[in-house]
Amino acid sequence: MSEMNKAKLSGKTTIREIFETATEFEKVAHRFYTALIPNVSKDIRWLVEELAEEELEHVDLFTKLAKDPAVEAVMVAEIARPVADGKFSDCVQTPDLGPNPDDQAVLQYALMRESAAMDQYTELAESTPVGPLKDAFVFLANEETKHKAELEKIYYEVVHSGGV
Amino acid sequence: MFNFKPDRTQYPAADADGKLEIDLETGKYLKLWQGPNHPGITGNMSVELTVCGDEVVEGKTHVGYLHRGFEKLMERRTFIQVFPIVCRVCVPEPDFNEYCYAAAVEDLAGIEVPEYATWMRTLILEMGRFNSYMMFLGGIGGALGLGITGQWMTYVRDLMLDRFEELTGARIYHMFILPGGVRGHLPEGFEARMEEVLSTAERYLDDIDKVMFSNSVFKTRTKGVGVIDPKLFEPYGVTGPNARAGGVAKDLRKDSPYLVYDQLDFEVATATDSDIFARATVRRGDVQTSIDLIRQILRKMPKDGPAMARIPNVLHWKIPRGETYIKGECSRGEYGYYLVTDGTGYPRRINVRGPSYTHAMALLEHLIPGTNISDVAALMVSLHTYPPEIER
Amino acid sequence: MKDVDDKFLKNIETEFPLREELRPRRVTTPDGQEIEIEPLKDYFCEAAPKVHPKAYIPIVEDFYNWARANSLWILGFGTGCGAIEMRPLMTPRFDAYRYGIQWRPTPRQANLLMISGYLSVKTLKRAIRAYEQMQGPKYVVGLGSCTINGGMYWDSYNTIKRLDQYLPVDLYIAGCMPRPEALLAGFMELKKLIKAGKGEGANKYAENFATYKANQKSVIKDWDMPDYNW
Amino acid sequence: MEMRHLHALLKQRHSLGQLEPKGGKLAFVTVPRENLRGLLTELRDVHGFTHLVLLTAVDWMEDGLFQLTYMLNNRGRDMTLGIRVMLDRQEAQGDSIHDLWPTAATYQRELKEMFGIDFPGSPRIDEEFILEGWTDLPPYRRDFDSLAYSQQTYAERPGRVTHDPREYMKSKLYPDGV
Amino acid sequence: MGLREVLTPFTVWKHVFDEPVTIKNPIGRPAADRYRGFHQNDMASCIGCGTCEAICQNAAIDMVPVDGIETRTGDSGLRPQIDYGRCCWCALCVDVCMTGSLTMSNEYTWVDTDPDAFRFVPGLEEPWKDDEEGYEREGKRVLSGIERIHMEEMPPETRISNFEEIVDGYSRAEAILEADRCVECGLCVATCPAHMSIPDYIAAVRDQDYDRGLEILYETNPFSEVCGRVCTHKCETSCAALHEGDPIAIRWLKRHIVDEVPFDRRLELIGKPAAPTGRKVAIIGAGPAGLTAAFDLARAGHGVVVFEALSHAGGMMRYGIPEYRLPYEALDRDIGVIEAMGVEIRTNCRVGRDVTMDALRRDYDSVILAIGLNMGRSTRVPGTEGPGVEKAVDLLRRITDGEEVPVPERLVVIGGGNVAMDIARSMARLQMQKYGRVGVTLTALEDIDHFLADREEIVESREEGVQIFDARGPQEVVRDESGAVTGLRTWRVKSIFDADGRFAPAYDEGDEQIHEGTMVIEAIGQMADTSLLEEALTEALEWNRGRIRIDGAFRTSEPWLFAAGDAVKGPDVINAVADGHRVARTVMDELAAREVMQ
Repeated sequence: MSEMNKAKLSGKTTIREIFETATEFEKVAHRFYTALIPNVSKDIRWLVEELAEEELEHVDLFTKLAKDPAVEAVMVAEIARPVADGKFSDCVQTPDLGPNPDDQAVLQYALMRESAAMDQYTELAESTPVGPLKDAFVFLANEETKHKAELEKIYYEVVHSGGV
Repeated sequence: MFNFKPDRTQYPAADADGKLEIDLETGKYLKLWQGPNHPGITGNMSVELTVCGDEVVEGKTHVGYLHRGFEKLMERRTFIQVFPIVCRVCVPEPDFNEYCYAAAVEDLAGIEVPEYATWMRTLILEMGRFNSYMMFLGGIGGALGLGITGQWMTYVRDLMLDRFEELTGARIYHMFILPGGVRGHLPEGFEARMEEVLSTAERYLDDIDKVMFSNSVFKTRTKGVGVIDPKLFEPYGVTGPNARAGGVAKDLRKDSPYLVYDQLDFEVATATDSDIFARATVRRGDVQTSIDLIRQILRKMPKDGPAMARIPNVLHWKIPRGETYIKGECSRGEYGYYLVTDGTGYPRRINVRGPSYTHAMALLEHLIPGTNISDVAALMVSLHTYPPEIER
Repeated sequence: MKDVDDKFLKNIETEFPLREELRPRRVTTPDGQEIEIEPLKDYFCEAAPKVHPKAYIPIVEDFYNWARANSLWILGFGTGCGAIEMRPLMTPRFDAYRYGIQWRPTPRQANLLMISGYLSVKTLKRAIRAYEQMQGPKYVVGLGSCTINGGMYWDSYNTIKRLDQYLPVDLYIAGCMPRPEALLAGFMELKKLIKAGKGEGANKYAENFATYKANQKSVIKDWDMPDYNW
Repeated sequence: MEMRHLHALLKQRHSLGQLEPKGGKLAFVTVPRENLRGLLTELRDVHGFTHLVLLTAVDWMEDGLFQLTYMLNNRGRDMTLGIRVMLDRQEAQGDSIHDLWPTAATYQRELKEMFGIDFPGSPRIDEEFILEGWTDLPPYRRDFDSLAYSQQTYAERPGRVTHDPREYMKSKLYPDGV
Repeated sequence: MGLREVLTPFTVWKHVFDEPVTIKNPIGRPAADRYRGFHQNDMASCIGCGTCEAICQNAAIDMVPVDGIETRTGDSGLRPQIDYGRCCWCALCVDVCMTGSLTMSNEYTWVDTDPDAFRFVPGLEEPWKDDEEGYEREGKRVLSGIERIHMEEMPPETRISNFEEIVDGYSRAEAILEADRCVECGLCVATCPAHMSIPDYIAAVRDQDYDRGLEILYETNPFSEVCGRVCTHKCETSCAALHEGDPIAIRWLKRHIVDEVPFDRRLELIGKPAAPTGRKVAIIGAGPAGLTAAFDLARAGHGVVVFEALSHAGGMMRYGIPEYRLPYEALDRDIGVIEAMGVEIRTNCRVGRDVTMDALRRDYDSVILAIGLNMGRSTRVPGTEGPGVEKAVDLLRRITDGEEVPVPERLVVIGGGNVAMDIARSMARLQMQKYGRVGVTLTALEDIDHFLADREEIVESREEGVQIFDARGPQEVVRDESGAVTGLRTWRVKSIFDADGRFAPAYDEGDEQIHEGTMVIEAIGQMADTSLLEEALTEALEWNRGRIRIDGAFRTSEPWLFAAGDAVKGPDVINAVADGHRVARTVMDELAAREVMQ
């Protein structure tokens, strides 16, 4: 997520708008991974496919929430269980994906994206006064953190697998 | 060589293979079976009596009612699996089997038993001997119609069984002495509870002296009855109290000390008359010895220490080829296990040498002719035989 | 299946002939008469046991059962090792007499046969005789593992494995051997059974007499007694 | 030492085999059948071995032999001597010593019944002793299989099933063996 | 007869006033604390090993399945059922119980009219289930050995300066004693990936019948000499003996058998392969999976050619495992037996370079892919690019090949698995030879309890002077201005797994450390080099999360291609051996099926 994205979000005034924008970001990510699929070797295609799939799930979730009248309640309930980031940073790199990236590179890239998104939502939340908007950012930061944690698990399995 | 044949001048002569020419159809003689239906301590064996009036002309012993084929079963079991079944060989005094078997296995396998275990074994054996004598003293009175001795002695024996129970975990078949050592240590406060039993026993024995040994009826019925000529002891393999009643002061605890008997002070009881009364008095003396020994052992035995030696994994314990004979002085005489191994995980042969084998068969058959029917039971009891160890 | 060396196989007919005194023969009585006797038939009744019918009026039967339950007279026949735990019951410490239980020296006076553990074939023969001589209604109690499924003599060539094949067993008491207290508990249970009219062992024996006899004869090779001795 | 001394003394006369001591007070020795009687008599009458502890047999089926063990004991000196006599297992026959020790008759009756070893002349040798109505092989012989006989003759209570842990785990975890 | 004798007996009438000794209510009188009453079994700690059944001389115990108890590693799922028509209450089953789960209550009353009722599974519903009193054995079990027989090893100060084998191996006497401890329950067989007949070959050691032992080994494992040294011995984690004492040293006993049989005798015992079938199979990769498959196939008479890219056969067994753990001669002997079956091993022949997959497909009836995981993973933290950072597998390979490798005075290893230990200890030896002292630091993400390395590897590493820093997350390889490596910066890992045991690391940024060293060796994981498949085949094959998809019988989606070993499963020699057998069996079945079709 770039500074530009951040600027886009900080201008929003309703929860619905925030979710719609966030949905847009997820859609962009989904398109990115989908485009990457044919570029990677077949043996690691499952990984990119999974990433695309998960972005799509976020799209669905956010779209649904944006329409949900009880969105605030849902969010409050969700953020009552804050997700802590473990800062598993050895894999949060920004590798040059190049034309034919390997599995580790893809994972690290994805982790970087999630990590950056998480950071930005967190920052936005901190700079927003208490209220539904802040809750929305905290919620989003939470979601990205969860997502990152899932990726970390895959990363450990893939990269540290042979560590016998 | 010896003249062991009883006086048969008044009765028909026996032919070459020992059969009497008695024609039951003359009406002069009657065949009478004593046992096996018999609840007394002579147990499940029978004597086929031929009587003329109330006098017994001939007695043939019949055993095998309790035959379970132990010596065969032991060959089918591994060395540890034999351990639970040996005690069943002799019901009233099972511990001797456990000791002899364990010692035989240890001898052939070259296992050194910890000191604590040898003391414990001695204790168990003396407790077992005490119980066995309780059965005898109760039985000998019972056989002569003196019911109270049986009542008292069974009660005292039961108190001792309580001690057995708390020490070994069982009343009758203790299964406590196993190859390599014993299964446990003395429970807390055991000595005091044992002392209580022993002093109770002494009190009751005192009464037994009054009610039985000083009883003129008992004396009359037993003195001079069932006399075994000491000359017969060797040829008939008479050992233990039966021999001691005839003045032969032999006791393996003294003559061939095993376990810790060489560290204990005791005298063996003897008598000279070799009749039923003498045999009863010897046992009366022996009970006192046992009581003293139990006290001594509890005083002298180490307070703690390992109960078991390190033994090979019992599931596939093989013992090199060899043979040995382990003996000890049980309440009835020399008890021994003859163990032959052949290098496999199973005994090649185990032979149990129980004193009843010699006492209750050939010897009894020799003693019976000429006695009164009513004395046969007392005679059998006085030899103190346990049928299960005859036929095993 | 095991191999059998024929050399040692004995023919039952020739090797175990009926004992001389049991054979039919002519004898001279003490008063000089010559008579034919056939001991197995003359001394015993050939009639097979019969089922003992219940009393016509239930309350009478209940009364009978109550009476039966309260006079268990045990035949003093120690058939195996468990007999040693019966002695304490006969003496004051456990005192079974207070429960109406006592020991009798002859089968004619007893109605309860305790099979105290394993039964060698040789003793089985005597136990059957003793049981059949007892007066009905009579009961059998099996002590310990051996009567249930062979116990520790499960591979012995000389002991039976299941008592219920040879005698009608009313009750089993587990243990090796059962303690006097367990025996007493067993007696109390037996009393309950009898009171409830369920102590039907003797009738079962009568009903299935042929089966019991066949089982008995399959292990007692030298059968030299009448089929039913009462 | 004493045992060795005794062995040296008797060795030539009775063609004794090697002495096999077990500790100081027990030893075993083998003697040919024809020398047995002489040896036993001398041990009893001269050397104080007056106590016949036991007489039994060991079946060495693989070698075609029965071993008779006569355990003699000198009670005064606490010495026990196990005398072994090897008999041919076929038509096994021993020599009765019931006239030396009357009690031996009982042992010999048992050996006849349980091993099928005959002792001609021994009292009541052919009478049934422990068994009654026995029709099979003498049960203490090694070729008699107690369990098989028991299963053939007596009915076990049915309904018991057991599982071998190893095979059971295989059937549960890797049924096709891989 | 005096008057006295007549009167004395009457004096005992004084007892008429005594308190009666009768017990008021004897029924149910509590038995002594140690009384051996009815059985109890702690279902949770029982492992169903059946030792109780084995020792019962009355055949009173059956092992039966019980509802709610699952069969799993180290637990057969069976539980003892006791027949009180057989039991004699000797409690040998209690004494021999491997876990101490079987005990006895002091309950003794059980009366029933039904003789079939006296059977029960203790620990289910019996009324005395929770009774505290009753017989328990004193202390630990004494009927089978508790402690493992000590294995002699070279002391650290001797072994650190060379690559000689550390472990001495058991002497015959020691092996017999150790083998004696085994109770032959067979729980280990299911755990062993190759399902070796462990109790049987341990019995062979006990009987000193090494020929039989070797034959048993070769039924399931042609790499017994290798496995006898370096197997991860998962079997020992399911050994019944470990519940009260040490597990049986299964691995060392296996090694002992092979040690006792001379090589020529081994060849004799294995015998000759079956008559040639005329079928040919190509195997790619001469590692444990490939060679095991080769052995099985060759023994069955098939022509087998193994293609190996490196100069020697053995794969990771040779290039991954250092000599001090597995001497090359030992490996050579195992491979020698396989070659004696007629297997042709073409070394220095890389598929994709020297021969194409297409050619193999054309020239052989089947092709087995057993390429293993031979490429090291990198953490790719900043600074890992460039000189001074090495991958463990590459270094180990070079050491094995006898190449000169850079040996700095201080170095840092990243990783907590066996490979990390191997490289750390190998480099320590080289440092010792070069500088006379060891300067190896080992860091790993996992805390020491979660290290994937074998316990003894960790212990021995420490003995040899390797400094282990556990729970350190690498952040950066620190380099000076010239770009030369000066160390590794790490953060402390607060926790690495969540409650479910899944990876969920948490770092403590405040706890930063720089581990000095002029070289960083990464030993975090390996991956397969599947480039030999080339694009078309890669596209044609089905994949499963980065690995070639295989079915239960090791078939890939291409009918002529099979895959086995670390590349498709994981991750040690014994698993690879197991895979080798299985894939060989599939290939043989397929070949036979094709035979029938034609």
